[in-house]
Amino acid sequence: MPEKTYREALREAMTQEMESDESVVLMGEDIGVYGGTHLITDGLIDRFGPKRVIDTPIAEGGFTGAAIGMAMMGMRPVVEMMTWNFSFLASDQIIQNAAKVRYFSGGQVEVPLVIRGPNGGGVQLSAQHTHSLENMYGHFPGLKVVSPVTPHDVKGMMLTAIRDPNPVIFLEAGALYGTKGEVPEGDNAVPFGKARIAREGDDVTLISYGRQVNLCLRVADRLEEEDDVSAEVIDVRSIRPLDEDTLVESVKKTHRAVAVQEQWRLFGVASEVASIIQEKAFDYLDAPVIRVSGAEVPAPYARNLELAAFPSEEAVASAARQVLYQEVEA
Amino acid sequence: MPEKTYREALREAMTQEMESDESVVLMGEDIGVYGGTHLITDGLIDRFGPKRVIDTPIAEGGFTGAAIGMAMMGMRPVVEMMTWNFSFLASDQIIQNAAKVRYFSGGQVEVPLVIRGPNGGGVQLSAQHTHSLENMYGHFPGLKVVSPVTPHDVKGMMLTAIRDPNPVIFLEAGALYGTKGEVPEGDNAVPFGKARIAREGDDVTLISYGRQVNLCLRVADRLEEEDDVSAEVIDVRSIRPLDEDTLVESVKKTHRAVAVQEQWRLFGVASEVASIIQEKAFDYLDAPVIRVSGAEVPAPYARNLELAAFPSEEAVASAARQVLYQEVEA
Amino acid sequence: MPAHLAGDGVVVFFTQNVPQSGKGTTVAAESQRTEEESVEVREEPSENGAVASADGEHLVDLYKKMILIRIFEEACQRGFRQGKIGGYLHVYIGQEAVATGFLDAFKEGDKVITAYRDHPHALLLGSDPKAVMAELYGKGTGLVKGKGGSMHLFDVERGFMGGYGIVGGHIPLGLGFAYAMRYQQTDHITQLYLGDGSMHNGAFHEAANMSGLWGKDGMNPCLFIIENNQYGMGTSVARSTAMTDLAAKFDAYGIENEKVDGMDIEAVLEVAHRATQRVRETGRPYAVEALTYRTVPHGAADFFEKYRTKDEVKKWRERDPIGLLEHKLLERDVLDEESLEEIKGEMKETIDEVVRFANESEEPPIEELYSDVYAGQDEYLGEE
Amino acid sequence: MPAHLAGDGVVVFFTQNVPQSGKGTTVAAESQRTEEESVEVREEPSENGAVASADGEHLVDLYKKMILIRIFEEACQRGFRQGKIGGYLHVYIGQEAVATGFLDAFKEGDKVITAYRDHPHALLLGSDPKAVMAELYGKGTGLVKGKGGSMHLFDVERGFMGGYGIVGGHIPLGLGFAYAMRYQQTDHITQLYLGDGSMHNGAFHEAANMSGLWGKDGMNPCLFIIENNQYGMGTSVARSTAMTDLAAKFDAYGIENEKVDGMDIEAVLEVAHRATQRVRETGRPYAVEALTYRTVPHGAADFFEKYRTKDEVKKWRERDPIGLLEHKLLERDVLDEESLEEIKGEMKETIDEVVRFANESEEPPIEELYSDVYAGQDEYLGEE
Ligand SMILES: Cc1ncc(C[n+]2csc(CCOP(=O)(O)OP(=O)(O)O)c2C)c(N)n1
Ligand SMILES: Cc1ncc(C[n+]2csc(CCOP(=O)(O)OP(=O)(O)O)c2C)c(N)n1
Ligand SMILES: [Mg+2]
Ligand SMILES: [Mg+2]
Repeated sequence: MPEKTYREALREAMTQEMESDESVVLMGEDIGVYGGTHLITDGLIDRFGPKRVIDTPIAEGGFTGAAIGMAMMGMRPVVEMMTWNFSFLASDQIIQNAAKVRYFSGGQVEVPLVIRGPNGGGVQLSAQHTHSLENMYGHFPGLKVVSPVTPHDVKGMMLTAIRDPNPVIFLEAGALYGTKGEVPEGDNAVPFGKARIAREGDDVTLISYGRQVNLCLRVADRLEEEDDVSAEVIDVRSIRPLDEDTLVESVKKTHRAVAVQEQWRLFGVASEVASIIQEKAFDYLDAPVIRVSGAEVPAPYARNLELAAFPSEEAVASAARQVLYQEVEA
Repeated sequence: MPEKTYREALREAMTQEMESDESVVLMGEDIGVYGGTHLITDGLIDRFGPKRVIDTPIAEGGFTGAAIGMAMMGMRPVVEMMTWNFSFLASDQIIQNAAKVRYFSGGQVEVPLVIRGPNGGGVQLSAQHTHSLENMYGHFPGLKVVSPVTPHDVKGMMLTAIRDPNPVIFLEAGALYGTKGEVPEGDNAVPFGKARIAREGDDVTLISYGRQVNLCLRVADRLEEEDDVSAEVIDVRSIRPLDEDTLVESVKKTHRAVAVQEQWRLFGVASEVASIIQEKAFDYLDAPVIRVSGAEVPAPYARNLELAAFPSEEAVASAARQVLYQEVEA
Repeated sequence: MPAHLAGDGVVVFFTQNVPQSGKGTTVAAESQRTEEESVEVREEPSENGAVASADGEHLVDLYKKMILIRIFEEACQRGFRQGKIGGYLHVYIGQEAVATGFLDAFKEGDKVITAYRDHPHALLLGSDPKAVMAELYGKGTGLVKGKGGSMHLFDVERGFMGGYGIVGGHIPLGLGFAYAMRYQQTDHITQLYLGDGSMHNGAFHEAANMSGLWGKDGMNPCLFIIENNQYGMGTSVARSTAMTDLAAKFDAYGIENEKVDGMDIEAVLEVAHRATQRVRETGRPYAVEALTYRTVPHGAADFFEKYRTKDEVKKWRERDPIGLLEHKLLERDVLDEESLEEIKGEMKETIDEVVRFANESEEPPIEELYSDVYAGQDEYLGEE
Repeated sequence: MPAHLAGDGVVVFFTQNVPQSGKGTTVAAESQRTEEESVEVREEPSENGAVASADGEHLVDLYKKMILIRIFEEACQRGFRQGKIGGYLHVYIGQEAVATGFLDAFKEGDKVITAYRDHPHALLLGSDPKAVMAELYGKGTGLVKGKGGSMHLFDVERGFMGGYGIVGGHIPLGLGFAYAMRYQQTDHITQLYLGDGSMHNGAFHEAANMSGLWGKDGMNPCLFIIENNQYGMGTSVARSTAMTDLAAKFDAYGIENEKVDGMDIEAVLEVAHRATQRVRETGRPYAVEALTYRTVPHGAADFFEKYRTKDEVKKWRERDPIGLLEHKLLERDVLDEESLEEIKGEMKETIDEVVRFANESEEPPIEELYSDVYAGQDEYLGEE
């Protein structure tokens, strides 16, 4: 299989769908003439023209709303949120219109819309440009929310997203746009609602998504080496719908779990994961599910502070050891 | 102690603080001349004049941002969000500026700001006007989020909110504006970060906030009558900071817990509560923490559907029975 | 033919096939009327231009529509006070000429979108008044199955794209429709209704700007119709902006604009056909500010109105659009007092029947709670 | 006295006590110059009006400031390429005359707010360039302790209220400052800087409208300064709006406005003093669109510029504000080539020292991660 970057895989999925379906259009700030600030859409305006690759003013709410309108008319807009940090400005459109208009119209319309862009921290982007919004959008019925981490999945899930008749919040691992991985040619559509077992193991389950999956994989290697512990790593990848079964099955096997997220602790994905596991695998758990999250502070700029704010290998390894060697009463 | 409505208690707190501190001003849509759509601010423009009771255009982002600016200058604005459903339009200002400007200015400014208004469902307000946003705002460091349910607490927590040097998201139980309760004259400031034990009990802990506290109290009575079960009811009331200790202590006593919320299940407050309890009281739990939430649908208009969408006494009672009579292995 | 008010058993009484012979009012410079058309006004205005004035029959038709709206809205207010209608209810009383006039220029395939004061738009597009009322009553026979209520009427088949409750939030959607209609190479347009109060919201600004921009390439046939009823809730235009010429605000977006007396159905009609035609032909947006007034409180739950004087309301009532039209009909000997009363009487009966239907309909089945959340295979992702 | 660039050991070289004798350019009609002032321009412009043209010494002072900015910004670009500066970095090269001119009219107590292209504003208000550079280097000696970086400079003591990264998001804050300053009964004003691209965002619209509205009661002394550098990232003004007269957009809010050649420091100076005075006196907002150009890429990480031609950049470079000012200084015999070179040479040394300071400073202590989250007792609510 050819190796491609995350960026190329993403572009490939969009290009493929644009070629096969005229109703697919791209919209966003500087995605056309400028080439896309992350070069995801580079070259596409030359290929598909400005009516299908639409540069917009800096008006996140306005163009997201317009895209919802297009989707209600049967088009399939793929909107670039230059970064998800700007999406608060579009959150009214996303949550109040995209997520709900099908319901409050009594099913008279569909909203086949994808909103995509980089999510999570980068390098020193500081407080206003560092957010992980999977829990925020994942909370609202009517939306689907996904967060692929491999080049394979970003292509496959984008294919699925564009074909889905519902609004999809597509959270890219922005920090990994340049990373390579195997990506099949053609159609590798990845269904939503299925977690991926990124590494099999028996002793403890590390649950994560986005770039923290790579962190968990590194920790798993380390646990193997240093503790002779076999860790299973699960890439949740679909935030809504959430694949509870795969999580629960894994924990039934390992009896111990750590949930890792870059986002803040309160009301985050890890809390949901812990909550589901204790509910559905209560009798299998040999230790509480421990969460590892970002520090409860707005993202700082200085690199040393920033590194301390993101989940680290040490923090995940230590959480794993905590659940592994915990004395259990009762 | 005099009985007052929730609405009166709220108005009393604001009036008191306005009288004692010139820097306190009110802002919002139709809070002045019109009297406030929920009559919370009725009469205050006559008393304090239009420079302190500021009617705004329909521009949630704009006036919230302006209030942040005022707060940075040492004023203490209390902003009415006519309902929290409109706050998505201000979420960029709230999350990107109010919550973070102190941090990214290296501590050079404070934002003593209160944003208040009704949260949660009413009667048939339907999809766009029915949201419980405590988890959404509660996720972000830099904000404080509270959700008082009694007239006593709404006054006491508003006093605390106005005096707090930080931005406070003040979520009122809009459906209860007309309900009465004892409210002391003068200063009954209620500290943030302390949950309230609304009813003591030994067998199971029902954890909730906002109007669901009343629901839990009714269920507790019913469990007492029908099952001879003594339920403890905890009113979380402070969402961020969250009083983990009170929850954990209660569960260490009862060994069983149900978390109830009107909001949707995924990434909600109940998930956080379950997650904390399983982490901190793992060895004390005799059953998994069960969550009762709103149906995973945008709020419907028809009354029968709406009632089915909100948590019911039956659902809470049945969850309590589930954790009470669960067979526990291990 | 306008299936219009043709609900099950509801009398259809609007004139069909209204010939449009010019009768005095100005014809837009760039358009010309063809001779002797006998097309339906609502469905197909003149091929290549605006209508001039409406003839008598046409006016009677419009009168009936306005009466329908008025009596329907009054019935809603009663239903609300009786506790039959819940949630928020906003009626169109006093503003009838605006939607009635503009929708006279509606052509099949066009799209209409508005905020929450949306009953007339549905009714005028031909939604069954029974289904509309049943919606407000929260019944399964409702226009959107009881799921949306007063603020969320939809009749997509007839071009009505809703019905939205967040002030300003629907505006960007309207441009999207307009873009799509050109992208799909049709000559349809969006009629986008908005309130005076919504214009100070960011959503309006972003949308209007993009509409103007896309219009440069002929990609935004969007007619902005400002229902300037002088207030956003209790806040007058002058208390919400320092620059109160709302039409002129569109200058900032390169969108041509004008004002019209929204109480005078003939004036509305003239601009409606002219502007609609122009937008259709150019693919560029256009804005019309209709000056009107709601002679009732903002919402049905409002019980006092500190923000305006009785006197002011009274003055505007003197220019009530229905009163004005009655005056014209009488003056021009199109109808006499008796026929006016007759029309109202018939309409009352119709609406009584509508209310009865709504009242007697069943609540939606509980399974409806879980449907329409998602399209496709996964309608519901929760439990049970 | 302008503590200005008086960082630890950094040479202070701006002239203090600049007399302002009119020299040719127009004086605003409504204001008159007093005779022979020897106040500091930046701190106290003429008591009752605008300055006219700057005299030679003043121009030299401004020249030094512009050179400071230019050389500082170039050092930033190098730091970025060397990996010493992280995150997003946006420099002001080509636009120097705008902030330099407007901040000449700054009076103590005034507030300044801008977006992320914020280095010059801090420097001109007198922030220590060492602290500014250390901030960009992510050091504990930084202006905001290394917590904010390039986009979030603050120096509240000197009136600099930041430094914001969300386009348009800072605009409403500026009105709030302005309201507060009147509420607190001072005669201070806000200088609110914004980009051309931000004007199509809802935040701008809502804020400008409220500013105009509050200004009617004299409650919004806010000077909007549009840094129209022709592009928002890669999108030209003409590709972001159909109505490209940005100053005139303020008409929609009842805010008077004008344009100025933002490359000509004297022109900027004239309008800056006049407009500032006017806003101060009336408590009403005013808007000035400064036509300028960034002759460098949008952000330091941008490596190609498909959206504009080299030729276009070249043409604007011919009107480089520093070049234009040098031309004036030479032509008027205020300075000769040699002194220009000397000034630049000194400034380079200064900036070398600034860079050395930033480079050698320590990273912030790790405890800083947890401070400044909340004010008051609960600085940190997380664990550890
Ligand atoms: C974003 C938002 N803010 C506030 C409200 C509450 N609200 C409902 S209607 C209304 C007034 C709108 O006025 P206008 O646009 O003039 O429409 P009208 O009601 O006069 O038809 C307000 C403030 C809302 N629904 N949405
Ligand atoms: C709301 C928002 N959308 C998008 C961005 C990304 N972005 C950063 S700068 C910029 C261009 C802004 O242009 P302009 O206002 O003209 O300022 P300039 O950079 O030219 O000084 C954009 C789109 C952002 N920071 N915030
Ligand atoms: Mg109105
Ligand atoms: Mg620009």
